[in-house]
Amino acid sequence: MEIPRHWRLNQQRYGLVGEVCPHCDTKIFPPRDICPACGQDAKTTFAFSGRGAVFSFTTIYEAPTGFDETAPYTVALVKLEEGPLVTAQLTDLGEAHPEIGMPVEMVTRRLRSDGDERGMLIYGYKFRPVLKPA
Amino acid sequence: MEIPRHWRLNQQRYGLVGEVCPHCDTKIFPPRDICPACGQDAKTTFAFSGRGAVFSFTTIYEAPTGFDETAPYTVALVKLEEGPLVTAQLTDLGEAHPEIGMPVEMVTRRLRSDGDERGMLIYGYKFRPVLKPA
Amino acid sequence: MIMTDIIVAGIGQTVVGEHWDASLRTLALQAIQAATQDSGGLKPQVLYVGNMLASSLSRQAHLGALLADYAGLTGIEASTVEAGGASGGAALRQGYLAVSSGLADVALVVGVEKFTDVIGPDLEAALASQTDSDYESVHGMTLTSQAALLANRYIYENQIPAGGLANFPLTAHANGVGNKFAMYRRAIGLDVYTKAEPVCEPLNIYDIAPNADGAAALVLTRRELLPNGFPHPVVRLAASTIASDTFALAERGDMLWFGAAQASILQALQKAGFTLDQVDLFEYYDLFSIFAAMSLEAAGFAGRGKGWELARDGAIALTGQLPCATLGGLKARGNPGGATGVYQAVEATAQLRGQAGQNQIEGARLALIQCLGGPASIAVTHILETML
Amino acid sequence: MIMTDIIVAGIGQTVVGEHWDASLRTLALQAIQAATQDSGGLKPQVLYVGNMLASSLSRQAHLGALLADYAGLTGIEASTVEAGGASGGAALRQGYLAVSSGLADVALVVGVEKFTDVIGPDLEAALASQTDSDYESVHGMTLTSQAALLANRYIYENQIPAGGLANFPLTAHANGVGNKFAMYRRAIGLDVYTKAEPVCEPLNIYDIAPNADGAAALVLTRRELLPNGFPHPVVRLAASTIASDTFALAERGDMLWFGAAQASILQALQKAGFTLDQVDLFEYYDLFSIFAAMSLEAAGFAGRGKGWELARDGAIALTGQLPCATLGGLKARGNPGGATGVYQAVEATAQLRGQAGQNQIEGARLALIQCLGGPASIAVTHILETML
Ligand SMILES: [Zn+2]
Ligand SMILES: [Zn+2]
Repeated sequence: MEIPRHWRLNQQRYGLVGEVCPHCDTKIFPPRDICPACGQDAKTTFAFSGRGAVFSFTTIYEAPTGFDETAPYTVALVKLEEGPLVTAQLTDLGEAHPEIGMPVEMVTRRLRSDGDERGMLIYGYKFRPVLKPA
Repeated sequence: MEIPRHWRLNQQRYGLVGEVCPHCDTKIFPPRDICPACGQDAKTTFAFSGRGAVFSFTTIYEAPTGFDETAPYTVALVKLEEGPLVTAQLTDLGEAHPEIGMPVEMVTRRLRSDGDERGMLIYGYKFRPVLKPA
Repeated sequence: MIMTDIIVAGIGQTVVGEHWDASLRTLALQAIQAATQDSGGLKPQVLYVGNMLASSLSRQAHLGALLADYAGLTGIEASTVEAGGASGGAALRQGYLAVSSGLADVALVVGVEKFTDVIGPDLEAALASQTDSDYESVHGMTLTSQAALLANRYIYENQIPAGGLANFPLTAHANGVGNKFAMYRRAIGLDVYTKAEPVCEPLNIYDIAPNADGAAALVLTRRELLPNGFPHPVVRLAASTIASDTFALAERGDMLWFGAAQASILQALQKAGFTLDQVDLFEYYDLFSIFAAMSLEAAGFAGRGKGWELARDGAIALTGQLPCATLGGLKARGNPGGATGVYQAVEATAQLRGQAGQNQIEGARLALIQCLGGPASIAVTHILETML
Repeated sequence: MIMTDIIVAGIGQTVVGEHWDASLRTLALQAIQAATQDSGGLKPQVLYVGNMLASSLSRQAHLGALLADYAGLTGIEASTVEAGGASGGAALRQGYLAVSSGLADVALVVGVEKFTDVIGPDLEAALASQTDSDYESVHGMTLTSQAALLANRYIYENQIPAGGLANFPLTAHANGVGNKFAMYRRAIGLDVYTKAEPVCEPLNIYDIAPNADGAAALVLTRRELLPNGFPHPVVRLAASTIASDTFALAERGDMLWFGAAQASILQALQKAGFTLDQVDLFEYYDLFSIFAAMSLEAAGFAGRGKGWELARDGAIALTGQLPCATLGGLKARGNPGGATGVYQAVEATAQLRGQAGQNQIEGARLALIQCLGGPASIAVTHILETML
């Protein structure tokens, strides 16, 4: 049973909510209450746009428990428009082959499927290729 | 998957096989290759009789994973005839209430039931009250 | 080879409890910030984390680097120290060594445990990892049931009357009232204890300290490095020792004797040049009432089989000859797992500084603290002393 | 404040491999017995265990007390040190502090990992506990995929040709042939590397060191305490450092730079008073080929983005300017998890004593060893030196 933990992290996971430093305006994700740039308190919440570009990526075939049923899947570091890098899966790739620099946007998907007694499903952010206007 | 580990411990678990120190004749369980009494090498195997008496006992209601389906169960320290104390469950108690000093003997039973993906059943020694001759 | 005194320059702690809304890193950060501020802003070069179960309960290992980073200390030396329930004490020991050796000037020690991310059988299984997986936990044995085995035999051999251990939890709960960081702040009466159902016979719910989340932190330095105008009475670590016993309970030659607890206290007293009668308070490891009784005996405060009499006779109360669990102990402050040894040091420092509020032991100058791993398979002892 | 040299008085190790028939405690005991015998029978007062995963993989925590007991050392001080893959190096660091401080005369450091009790997804999950559980592993990230992310970006930014990292594993496998404790003792050709299927693109199976069981042990003491007639050339620990970087890979300001690896080496060289060009061999942490390349850059042996050229040009071979992974490294000796840092120290000591057999680096006097936790979130560096 890990329900409290995931409840605690819901805001970040659903909305990509981090912080902005009131002292130096650095955008922070994940939230950590201390600005990594200037070392001062930074507790002002900040909602990221969810737009960014692939900084690096790879595909996982040998997955950990809770992810083995969905392997293979592609993970990436995504450079957000506002500055920070975020670790997440790429999704909805279809025929697209991921590339460094590919524009992506945030969507909410199921993160892992705990098939054991924990039972719980966890949802959170993934990134998909930016859809071209029709 | 923990199969190798349990395969490795089968001899001790099925037959209560320990060691005897060739230097000071101390009977050793579990086997440890170094005599705890005299500090010298002790690799001669020794099969215990399996007879002993309850040294202390208690009953567990809040059990760990793998044991929760069989709770409550009674665990004990059993003083073997040959000297060592052994940690094990008491079984086949029927109407008997365990007591310090109660004579017991070894039997082989299922130790834990892993209901998860590990799947494997582990058997080993437990102790039951010495049956009175009819 | 130590040329100077090792000072507890800063202390910090969170309330012990069910912190559903705070993660392990958040709790640790709160304690670290409090301790750093309390020290007058000393800058640590090394971080030792005392933690027991995060890799099992929170799927999180490698806490040294994680907490250094989240505390805004990225770059410093960091590692995790584990010794079962004595992890916090063992981390403090490493901090003491680092500063004693001269290889670090300021060490940060943080104990943290996050129990409430997991409940039920998975928690019991994680806790049982302190026992022998091949010969104890594979039989369904838990640490609580080991304590019950000890208590059952202790009562049998020493002919302890029913309720003979009651005053351990009663004293702890009475002391918890005055500790704003304690999990339980209500005194309980003997009737409550007596009516409680057995949980793991002969232990009832009041003989077992409650697992709970918490973090505590210490800043250590050498005396000459204390900042100018350091605002507190100066408390030094006069001794730091660890001793071990057989790992499995069944392998003890003498089951009812905590040999590691005895050895670590004898060594600590000898190194610091003190005797037992100089000790003003004793923070023992009352994870179970029986552990408290046996720890009093191992330390030499009571004869074999007589530790429970110190509780019965009121000697361990705040007003007694040997105040114990002065801010609630594990029973009322709560058991924050691998953070416990750090909490004990925080509490002893508060006593020796005269900052213990309504629980203050008048004129306390020497505190003995001890935490245990497994069924006292490891004992970590520290002596703290107010410097004049 | 150190008044004397800290000596590696005894070394011991088991073969790295799939020890189906040996438990964690048995492996540790073998290494401890070998190291103690090699030291001429020195009696340790303290045991530090470097281990990463036993509480997850073997349901066994509290290894300090367990291994002290099983090694016939019941009673001594014992604790476990964890820093992810750098656990062994961090345990060595604690041994160094204990003996340096004068609070212990003889320290025993044992690294042990037992991977093969668990296989498949559960092992991947345990390994992923070195990454951030809230922001990395919850997304299915693993340490291997982090290395792949680094390699992908490294190749992109530095325009590395296909197979540009091949000579890291090829050198390691060539060196494994002469190490009787290595997991793999067969050289491989470039064609084998080139034909291998990608495992986690751009990494193929030869870019990833194999997880395997193993234990290694060291006996440390101060020089004046070496037994009369000590039979080996005397090797000292000239420096011991740990540095940290951001925990999560995503939070690095400069993703392609191992800042902790750089800092710990700079500090070690400075403390010991050496320069890079005096280093005779470098045991880097080649858990992945990309880690080896980036470690060479962080240390300053190669410019940024140029570490792979040292492999391409043969500089890291036994006969090269800077022999690396001289007894096979993690790739061919195998990756015994939290034991790795201790294996590195054992191997460096063998080299500096002239006991490395067909892999001996002629006239080696100074060895640099480094292990990493997570994606170099922690780096532990030691310098070992032959004393004349
Ligand atoms: Zn800022
Ligand atoms: Zn013997």
